[in-house]
Amino acid sequence: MNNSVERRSALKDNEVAWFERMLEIREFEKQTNLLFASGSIRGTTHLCVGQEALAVGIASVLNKDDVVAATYRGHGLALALGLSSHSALAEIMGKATGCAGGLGGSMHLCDSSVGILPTSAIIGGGMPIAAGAALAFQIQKKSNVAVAVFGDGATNIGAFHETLNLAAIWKLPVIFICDNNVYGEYSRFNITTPIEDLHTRADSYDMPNLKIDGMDIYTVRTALEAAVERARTGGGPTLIEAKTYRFSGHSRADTAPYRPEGELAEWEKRDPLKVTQEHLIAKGLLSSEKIAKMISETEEFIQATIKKVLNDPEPTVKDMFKNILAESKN
Amino acid sequence: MNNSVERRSALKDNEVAWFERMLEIREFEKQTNLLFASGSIRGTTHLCVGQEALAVGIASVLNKDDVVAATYRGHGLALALGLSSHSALAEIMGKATGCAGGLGGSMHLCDSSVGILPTSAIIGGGMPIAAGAALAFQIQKKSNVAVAVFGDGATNIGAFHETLNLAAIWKLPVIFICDNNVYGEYSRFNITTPIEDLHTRADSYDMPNLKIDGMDIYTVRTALEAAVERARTGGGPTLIEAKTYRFSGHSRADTAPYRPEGELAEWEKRDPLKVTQEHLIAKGLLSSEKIAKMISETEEFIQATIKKVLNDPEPTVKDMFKNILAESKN
Amino acid sequence: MPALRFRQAIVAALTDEMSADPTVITFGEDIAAAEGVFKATEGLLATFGPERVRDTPISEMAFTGAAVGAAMMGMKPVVEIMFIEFLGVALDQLVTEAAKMRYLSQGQYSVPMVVRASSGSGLGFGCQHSQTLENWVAATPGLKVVTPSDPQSAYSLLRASIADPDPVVFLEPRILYAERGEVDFNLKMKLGQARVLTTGSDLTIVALGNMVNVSKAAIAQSGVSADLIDLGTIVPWDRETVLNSVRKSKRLIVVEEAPLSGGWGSEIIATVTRELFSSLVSAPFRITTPDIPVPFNGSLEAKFAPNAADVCRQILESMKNNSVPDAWWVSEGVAK
Amino acid sequence: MPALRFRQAIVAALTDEMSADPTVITFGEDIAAAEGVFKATEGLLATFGPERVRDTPISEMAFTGAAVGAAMMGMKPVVEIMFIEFLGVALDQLVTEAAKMRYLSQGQYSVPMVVRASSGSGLGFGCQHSQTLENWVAATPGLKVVTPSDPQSAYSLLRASIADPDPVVFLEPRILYAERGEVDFNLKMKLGQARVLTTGSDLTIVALGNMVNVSKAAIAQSGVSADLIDLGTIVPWDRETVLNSVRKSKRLIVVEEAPLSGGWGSEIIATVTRELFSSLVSAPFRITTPDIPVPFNGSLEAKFAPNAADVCRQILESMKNNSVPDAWWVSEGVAK
Ligand SMILES: Cc1ncc(C[n+]2csc(CCOP(=O)(O)OP(=O)(O)O)c2C)c(N)n1
Ligand SMILES: Cc1ncc(C[n+]2csc(CCOP(=O)(O)OP(=O)(O)O)c2C)c(N)n1
Ligand SMILES: [Mg+2]
Ligand SMILES: [Mg+2]
Repeated sequence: MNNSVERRSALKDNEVAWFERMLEIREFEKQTNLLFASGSIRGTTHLCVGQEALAVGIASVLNKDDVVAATYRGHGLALALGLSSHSALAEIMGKATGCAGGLGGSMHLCDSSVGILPTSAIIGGGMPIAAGAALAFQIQKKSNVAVAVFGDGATNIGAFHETLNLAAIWKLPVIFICDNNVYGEYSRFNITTPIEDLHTRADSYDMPNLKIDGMDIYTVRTALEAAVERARTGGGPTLIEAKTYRFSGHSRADTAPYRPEGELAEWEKRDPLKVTQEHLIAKGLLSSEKIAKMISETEEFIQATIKKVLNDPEPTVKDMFKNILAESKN
Repeated sequence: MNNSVERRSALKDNEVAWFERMLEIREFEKQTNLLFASGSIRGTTHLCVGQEALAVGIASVLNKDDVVAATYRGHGLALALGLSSHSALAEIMGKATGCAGGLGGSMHLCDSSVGILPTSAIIGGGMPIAAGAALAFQIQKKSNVAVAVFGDGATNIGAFHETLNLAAIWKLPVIFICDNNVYGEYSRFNITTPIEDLHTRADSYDMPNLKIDGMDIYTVRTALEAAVERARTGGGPTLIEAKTYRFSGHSRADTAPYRPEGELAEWEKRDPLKVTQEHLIAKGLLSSEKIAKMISETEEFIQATIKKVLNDPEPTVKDMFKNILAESKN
Repeated sequence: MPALRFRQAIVAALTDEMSADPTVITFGEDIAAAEGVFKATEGLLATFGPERVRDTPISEMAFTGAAVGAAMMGMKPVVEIMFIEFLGVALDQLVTEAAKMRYLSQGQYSVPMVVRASSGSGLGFGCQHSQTLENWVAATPGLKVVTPSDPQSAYSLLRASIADPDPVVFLEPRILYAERGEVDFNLKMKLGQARVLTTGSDLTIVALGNMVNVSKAAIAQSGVSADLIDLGTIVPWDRETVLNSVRKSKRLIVVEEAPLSGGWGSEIIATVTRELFSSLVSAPFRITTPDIPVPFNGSLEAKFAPNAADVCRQILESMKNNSVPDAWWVSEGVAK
Repeated sequence: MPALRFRQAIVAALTDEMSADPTVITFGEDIAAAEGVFKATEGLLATFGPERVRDTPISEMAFTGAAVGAAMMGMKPVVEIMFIEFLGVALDQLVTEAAKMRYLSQGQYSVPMVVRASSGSGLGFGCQHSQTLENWVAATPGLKVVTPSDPQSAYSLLRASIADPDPVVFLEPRILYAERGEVDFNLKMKLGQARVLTTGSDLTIVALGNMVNVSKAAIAQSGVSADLIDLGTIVPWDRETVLNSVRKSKRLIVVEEAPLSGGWGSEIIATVTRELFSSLVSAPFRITTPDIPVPFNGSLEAKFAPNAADVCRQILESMKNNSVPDAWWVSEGVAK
């Protein structure tokens, strides 16, 4: 059993592991940002700081044979679903040891062993693909589900509309999760979208829909469990709008100067790590000492990972000619 | 003042003229069908029999400087808006005297003098274009409106969703009219669409919307007048769903064998010509004698038109190289 | 061997692949209950049932993308895009998603899907329903692009396309749907392998789809001794067969239903020129459509795509003095 | 003359056209308040206000189509498609609507719009954000396709594109946005007119976009005497300038950032071969990218698009014995 599968099953009913994974994602993104700033990562990055509860919540509910179609803002989901920090960072740094051999980059993480479909850098690109995976499950009479995760801005693309309609009419086992982190690039979602609650758009397809607090992993799990149960038992798709917040800028060096003053601070009060931590402490599952230790272990772990990745080999010129068609496999 | 403009203004507040135009459309479509069957029309045709009240209702409310983006099923709307039967039929028969010089065909009618944008043969193709025309009017501070007319099936295409959202967020003076004639090609709309009342999809964009009886020109006019008034005065777009019925098959030789028995007969009871006729008789504006005379005059007129078109010249080989770019104008 | 219509050969290929392989499914607009606007899916719903044969909403992006996702999960979806123009609302899923999946997953996922689309002029459908548009997909590493020219190749190449482990765009010249031809159900064809339909010494003609039939007639009319190569697959095209033929004939004409500017034929010309420049006795050239939208009018549309008479004229003129003849619109003085 | 960055030249062209003509408007994703992800619309909102400079939802089909409609009603919209790949969700409006409007209305309507889109590799954006994709639009009668290579041509060609009465696709090599160059605001350039950047006797090199800069460096390195032609406009491309140059030099290389199979360069080769076959001393050929998706890794991406060293090698090899050199992936034995 490979590393990703183990990492995935580690989340099974293990609340402390959820918190641990969220810590890992937080630290991963923090270091990714620094590596980008220092020029060690080229291209672009899209961080998910503030959105960790949703990522881990999803991963903790789904089975490893379920699949997820996510986006360029996919580091957190990929780590949550099981991809190792090493494999993810190596990909982001263009190393041969990355999940796509260093040929994909930050926007394209993938791991078939835990159902991470190659994340798409095209808005709306992953939604029909998730529906298609669900179609396969339906025909194959499997109880697997497919999940599409996308942003608030993505609810304005044609593929969103077409896919929800198709999924509804075919009652596909797919769950649409709109990670409404308030911004699409540099635009607050209300600049581009005339309604406040995006989940209501599912009414256009007679599809069950709801909004949830995406900062609280327990809420995420409850909502998702219900949707997954419905999907697995032939009840068709659901649209869940998770209200989250993008603590960082959109990508690269964006510092989000367009944010109204105080907005970030307001949301930081509900930082998903804080929220989870409070739950766990209240439940007696964690102490502040334990947490401090976990944090420093995570920091060390990510530092060690970075070190390893920096020493990893680059793909060779030959590698970039592989895996284009079946014939070019090796 | 050209023929189309006159034909358009003839509808102004003239209820008898509405009926007359509906008769003309009905006969035009009937003869088009026969000409197609006999091999005199090549390619394809999409008839609008049963949908005349909506076409003439729209034309009677809009000004000639308003514009309409319609579809391949556009004969009726084009005639209603002012295009002459001669120009339309000539186009459908590929004659040089057609509105597009015989180079467009049945699916592509056009007349800028009365705001008929080239009708699109792509589902959803005309909607963003109508929004764009409305954007121009808004910026130009004109009180003109743009209208997009499309079918029930077209509400499942991405362009529908994107355009309604854009129009709503920019408060564009555009009216979206869904001519729900129950079928998209050979599929009843409920096969492809999980909701019954398509107009409610506008709720996704916080856009005013309503359904109307599309078989009654008076109802059509009332609804449209309100929407047009809202658009002209800065109130933004509206989605109107007009419930109509496609009395003929989808196109060409389709006889609509997929229709449930009795469905057509049920709808024929509300044939828009019958409905209008009853109104007019009740109002004392028409008698059955007058109607019989109008019918036979219309038949004669269309026959004369056919005769004329048959003798019209074909476009020359040189003609097909014109009007591709501005440089190829003549 | 039965004589089937082209559309029936499509049906037969789908039927045989679906019978042989339960993972083959098909969907598209009105392809199930109504059996397709071109009747190219006739009987499939009755034979294979509503789970595997489905009508879709008018949502090309969604259902093309659904094919991508289903293919990644082990199915072999065949989707029908009624007219290739409709890929204009769905191209993203094909070029930017399907074609990249194997690469982006480094072989973890593959996308064994087929997009069937009708293409080309000749039926009076006007300029939004008559284009060929191979250029939308032809420069896409990761995609294959196939066009049959008769019922036999429709049958054999569609089977090969469905069996192929990568995404294939299968373009059906809609003018051929009603044409008949004998079909040997045991004849296998490989993607990327051209067919040499006639052999001769003086000239190589490379064609695709209905232009194969036009070229065949033109060769017969002209009396020249020519290799007629039916490319069958545009991407990847059969360089060996074409180069071998031109090595022998030393002359090349590509007959192509695509605009003069930007069509796929220039790819053949550029490659042959590169490889065989010094052995060519005259300039290889293309016979194409003019750079105009497809006209509706019947006589004009008949002139639009290369026809046998004009191809014959150009063959004879080019053979006479090893020169490149003018396109008809130049020789007739109607355009530059 | 001021030295501007490429992106600033875009801003200047937009500013000058918008100042001169109140019908010019611009919209796209984050182009107004945020001034564009590439800062190519900097200051426009402040100068021209929210009526003429607008942020759009993520709805490329709707806003590209809105440009078509607005253009038909007398405006001159310039829309920004952030990455050319996103045309994959909107191509219909450009190829099947905008390009056909003049024809379908027989001149009653025209569509004076510009689609600006960033294009090309080199910035580490991965295979869905690094393609050139001219082939999506290049075979479309009714469209013009333009690509500048430096701040001057960005300025002058964008102004010409906005002023043009027909729809223009204006592709901006995104690797150039930060590059600087002098800009003469009075220099007018015409669409369809190439620039001869260096003149020489031995060879003609035709290039586009950033490949112009690569070719310039390669020519310098190689020491050959070459005409370097910056095509500027791909559709319609300047046949006269290219043919005149090759008439003189008798040798042609096209340097192209597009896949070997199906790129626009084969069009140039096919036409030159057709017209000048007997005066060529060696086979005209293309230097292109390999037929693979754009790789993310930095060293691999640097090898992906033609670079000066390899173009120089190919120039020298081809001059030495009038033959066609192998592509680097063949000569290095990594692929066929
Ligand atoms: C079709 C398409 N259009 C535009 C873009 C550019 N783009 C990348 S991310 C983004 C914003 C997306 O916002 P949202 O859906 O809210 O997701 P988030 O980034 O907040 O996770 C845009 C416009 C794209 N990638 N694809
Ligand atoms: C993008 C696209 N997909 C498919 C088609 C083929 N097609 C033409 S008409 C039609 C049915 C449209 O139904 P509806 O919108 O209800 O309009 P109606 O024909 O009933 O007026 C379809 C699927 C098309 N023209 N464009
Ligand atoms: Mg967002
Ligand atoms: Mg309908």
